[in-house]
Amino acid sequence: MLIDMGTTGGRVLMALIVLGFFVLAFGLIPLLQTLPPQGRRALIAIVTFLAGLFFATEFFLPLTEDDKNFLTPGVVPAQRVLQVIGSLALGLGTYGLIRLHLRNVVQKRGQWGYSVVLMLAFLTMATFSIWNTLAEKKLVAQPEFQKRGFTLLFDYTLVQLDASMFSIIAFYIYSAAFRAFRVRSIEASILMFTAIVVMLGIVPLGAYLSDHLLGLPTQVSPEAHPFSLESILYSLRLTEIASWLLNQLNAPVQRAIEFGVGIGGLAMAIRLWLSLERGIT
Amino acid sequence: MQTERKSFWDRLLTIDRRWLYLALFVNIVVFLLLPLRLPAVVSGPVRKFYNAMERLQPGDMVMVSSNWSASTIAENQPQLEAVLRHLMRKKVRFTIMSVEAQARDLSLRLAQRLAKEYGYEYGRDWAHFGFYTDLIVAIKGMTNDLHDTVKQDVKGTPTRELPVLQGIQSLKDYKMVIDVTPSGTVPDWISYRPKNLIVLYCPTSVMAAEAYTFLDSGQIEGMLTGAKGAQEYEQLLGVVGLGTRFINGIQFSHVLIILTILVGNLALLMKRLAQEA
Amino acid sequence: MSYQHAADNWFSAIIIALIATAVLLNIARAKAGAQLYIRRIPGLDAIDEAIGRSTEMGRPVTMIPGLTAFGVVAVQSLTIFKYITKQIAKFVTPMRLLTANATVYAVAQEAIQDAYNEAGRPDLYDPDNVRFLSDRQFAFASGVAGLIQRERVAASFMFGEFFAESLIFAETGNIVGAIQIAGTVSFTQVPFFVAACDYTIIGDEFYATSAYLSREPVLLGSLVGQDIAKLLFVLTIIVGAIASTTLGQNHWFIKLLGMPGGWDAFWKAVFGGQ
Amino acid sequence: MDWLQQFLPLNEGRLGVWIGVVCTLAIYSILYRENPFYRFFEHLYIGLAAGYSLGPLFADIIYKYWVDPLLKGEWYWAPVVPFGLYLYFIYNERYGWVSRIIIGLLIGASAGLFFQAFSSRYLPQLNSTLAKPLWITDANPDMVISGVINNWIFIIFLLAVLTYFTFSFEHRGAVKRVATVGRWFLMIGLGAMFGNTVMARMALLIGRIYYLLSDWLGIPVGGG
Repeated sequence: MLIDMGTTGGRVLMALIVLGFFVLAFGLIPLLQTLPPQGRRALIAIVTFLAGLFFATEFFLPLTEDDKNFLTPGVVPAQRVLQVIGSLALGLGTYGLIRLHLRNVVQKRGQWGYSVVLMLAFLTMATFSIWNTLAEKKLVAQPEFQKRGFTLLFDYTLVQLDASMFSIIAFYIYSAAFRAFRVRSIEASILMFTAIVVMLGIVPLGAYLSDHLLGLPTQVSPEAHPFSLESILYSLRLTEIASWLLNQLNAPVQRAIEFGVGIGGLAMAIRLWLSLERGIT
Repeated sequence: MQTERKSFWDRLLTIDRRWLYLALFVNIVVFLLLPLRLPAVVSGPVRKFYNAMERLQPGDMVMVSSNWSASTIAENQPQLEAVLRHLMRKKVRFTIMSVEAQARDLSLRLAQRLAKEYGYEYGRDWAHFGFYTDLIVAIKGMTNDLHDTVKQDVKGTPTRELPVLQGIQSLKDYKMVIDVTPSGTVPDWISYRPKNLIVLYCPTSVMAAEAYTFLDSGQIEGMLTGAKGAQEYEQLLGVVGLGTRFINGIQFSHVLIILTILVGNLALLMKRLAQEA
Repeated sequence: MSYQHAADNWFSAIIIALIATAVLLNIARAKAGAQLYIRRIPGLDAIDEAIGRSTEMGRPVTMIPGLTAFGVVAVQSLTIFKYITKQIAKFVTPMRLLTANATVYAVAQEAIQDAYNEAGRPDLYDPDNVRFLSDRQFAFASGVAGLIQRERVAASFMFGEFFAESLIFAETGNIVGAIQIAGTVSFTQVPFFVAACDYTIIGDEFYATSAYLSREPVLLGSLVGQDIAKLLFVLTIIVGAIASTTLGQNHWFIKLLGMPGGWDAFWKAVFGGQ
Repeated sequence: MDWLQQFLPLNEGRLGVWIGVVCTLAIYSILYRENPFYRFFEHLYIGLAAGYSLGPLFADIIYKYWVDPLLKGEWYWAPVVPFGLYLYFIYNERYGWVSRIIIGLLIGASAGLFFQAFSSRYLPQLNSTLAKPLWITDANPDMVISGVINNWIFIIFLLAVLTYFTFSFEHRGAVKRVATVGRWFLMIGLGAMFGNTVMARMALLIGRIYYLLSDWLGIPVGGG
């Protein structure tokens, strides 16, 4: 079934096959273009339905022998196809970004100087990054300057910029906390009281305050009665209140939200699978 | 007198935000430099995490799913470092995979640095499976056939030739997966993993509150919450890592935030009282 | 603890089938013209109140879908903004719709124009009022903050998906004393909106708001179906809790309700197993 | 004088740290106000991030799953990339709809996979909720009173918040009160999220300041 890549004939045949599929894919487009709008929507709906049908059936079919049914062997090849298409989709974001900034440069729109900076950074880093990953697989040589260049661009520049960019939010939270977080209703006060207890209770300071400021017992003997004074006082420690709040009050609330998200997700999955969702497909 | 008092609260309320930024910056620098060491109170989820890791036997196989980029390095790196130290200390075999581009190189470099310390050899004791765009289908593929799904490791060596994967056919032969992540990847591990694969979770603190429902149902068996969780875990391991170095900055910035919220509300209250008077 | 296949516990297939039928049935009913009831959530009263107060001040109103990429949530955000635009058109209150996504920007232009036409005031529609500021998170946030402060906005409506920049909108709105209503499915940002805004529409309520306003059959049918599923969960929890108290936690009936391997335990217990 | 030797960017390691510091301060300059220094480094960041992702994307996926198999003679993988490239017609006016075929494929697959997620993620949570006995009986001998109280609280909180998220019937009388209390309980969950989110954001800033103090200025930091 495989083509013997050892012989030149084999390699030529493979090149022709790959070229053939490119010609087929792009040659098909004018043919598809003749489809009327309903035909196009129908084609998209069919492709969407079949992709979903494969995984849904594989999940719902009864199993023959150990954890398998006749569709299960298809999961690994399907995984490979979806990984490749997924990576092309990720590349789409980059393609859109570069296309936008290239247009800025060409049409000299706005502050296109910065777009030049972006393009240069993109081209340099793309070369070094692809070179680096290929060199790891020993497909290309990795000279010393490439290794040092990649370290310079990745460890010393991209990583630092990325970390700095997201650390700014701490400043915004702080200034917003001063001006915007008002105790304006029962809800906001419950939220803020809980937040303060959690913020103090989950850090070592919570234990320190409970010992020295409130003078509460640091531990309770195992056989003490649950309602004895000692265990009640112990449960008033900031750390205990915070952990009880997180495990006993927060958990059911998050679970109720999960059920809402889960049921909503199932309804959404069905609508998307059957192309019922208006405005998207 | 009347206008004088009101203007003080008004001035306070309309203070230039850049003074606030400076106050936060100085507060963190001061408390980072303070040689104050408050012992951590090890929380339940961290204790469960540690116990689950202690139950691992030498030679067990663990998957480390490292999905954090440099944007959350301060929370996820201390966690990954503590986890890898514990795995290497217990002579456990592990493989790493990433569904975030940057995470691939960050986790690879961190693991290589720690491997030298513990005499771990790439290929024999640990390996890195590289980057995947779609986590769900990657898990499903690896659960059915690891070698055919992964094909080759980061260095291009076919997985069948890696000594570390001796006797491993699929994810079902793994004992545990540890998800170190800033995003919602753990629900995918919970949903698509093989039946008996234990899930341990190292989220950034933002994602922690939502996971308490999974802790209650036992779908995850332990959790380290951000750098604070790493600090508690480092204390259990007897290691001074980044978590321990950051904790003073974290807890005293909490104090500053709480005081700020109280002052903000007090200023508004005083201003309203002054207007009514 | 997890399912590789439905065969691990056929109960899961039964529950999925029940919910799927509830959703699809109600969508079919709605499409066939049945008037499905969705209650008017309190958030809508908060929106109307904010619109009322903003018109007295005569200052502009901002509508922010944020960084929401074009998709289901963005379409529903625009439905809510269309409603608001129709209301403020009566009082000739100026509006600004600020987005960080090019596709949403294009679709928003049409939506706002439709809104003004439906309100009978096509003359009020000004294309410059719908703006695409930037596709970068913090550049967009500072652009919005600048506009809110310069034009001393009277009311600010934030609907869609939000990330860490939500705080900048809320804080600037507070500085100029704007009335702020937010609605988002991104739960991590809800706490900040609750603390900083006058009213916050949370999670599933967002979908209920747009369904109530648009009366769109698929949305209405889906929401009614989801409600049935939630009531199904509530019943299962109540019956299950009583059963686990009387029959014991590891009784096969408890295992059947959702635990992998539960179906085999049920089969073995009831039919003695093959 | 030798600490100056160590401090200045003379060897590659120190140069790297200095570049990191310049990047950090450039980004922080926006806190004072928007300026060209910040804008330069922001565009540098976006370009580098976009460029970097092509490495792992190409080598770990496209090479491994498409190019390498073709080089080994597995010709049947050939059509994946040609048809996958339909995605890139999305910006084209005339042929834009063609990209939605492949987007439909991705959406369909994720919808088909959701059934397993629903069973594995949500049903075990349902099961763990109902396996919470509400009073001590001989069927559950090892139950303790505190466990029973916590179970009652758990189920009341869960049902109240679930009631809040129902929309297809009017909330009147008892249901209205339950839903209102449900929204208050929701605030407790949100408060827990709020506290944790603040901690997360502070930690990111602390990481940066630690880098400036320890890596750059060489000051021993934290941990006592």
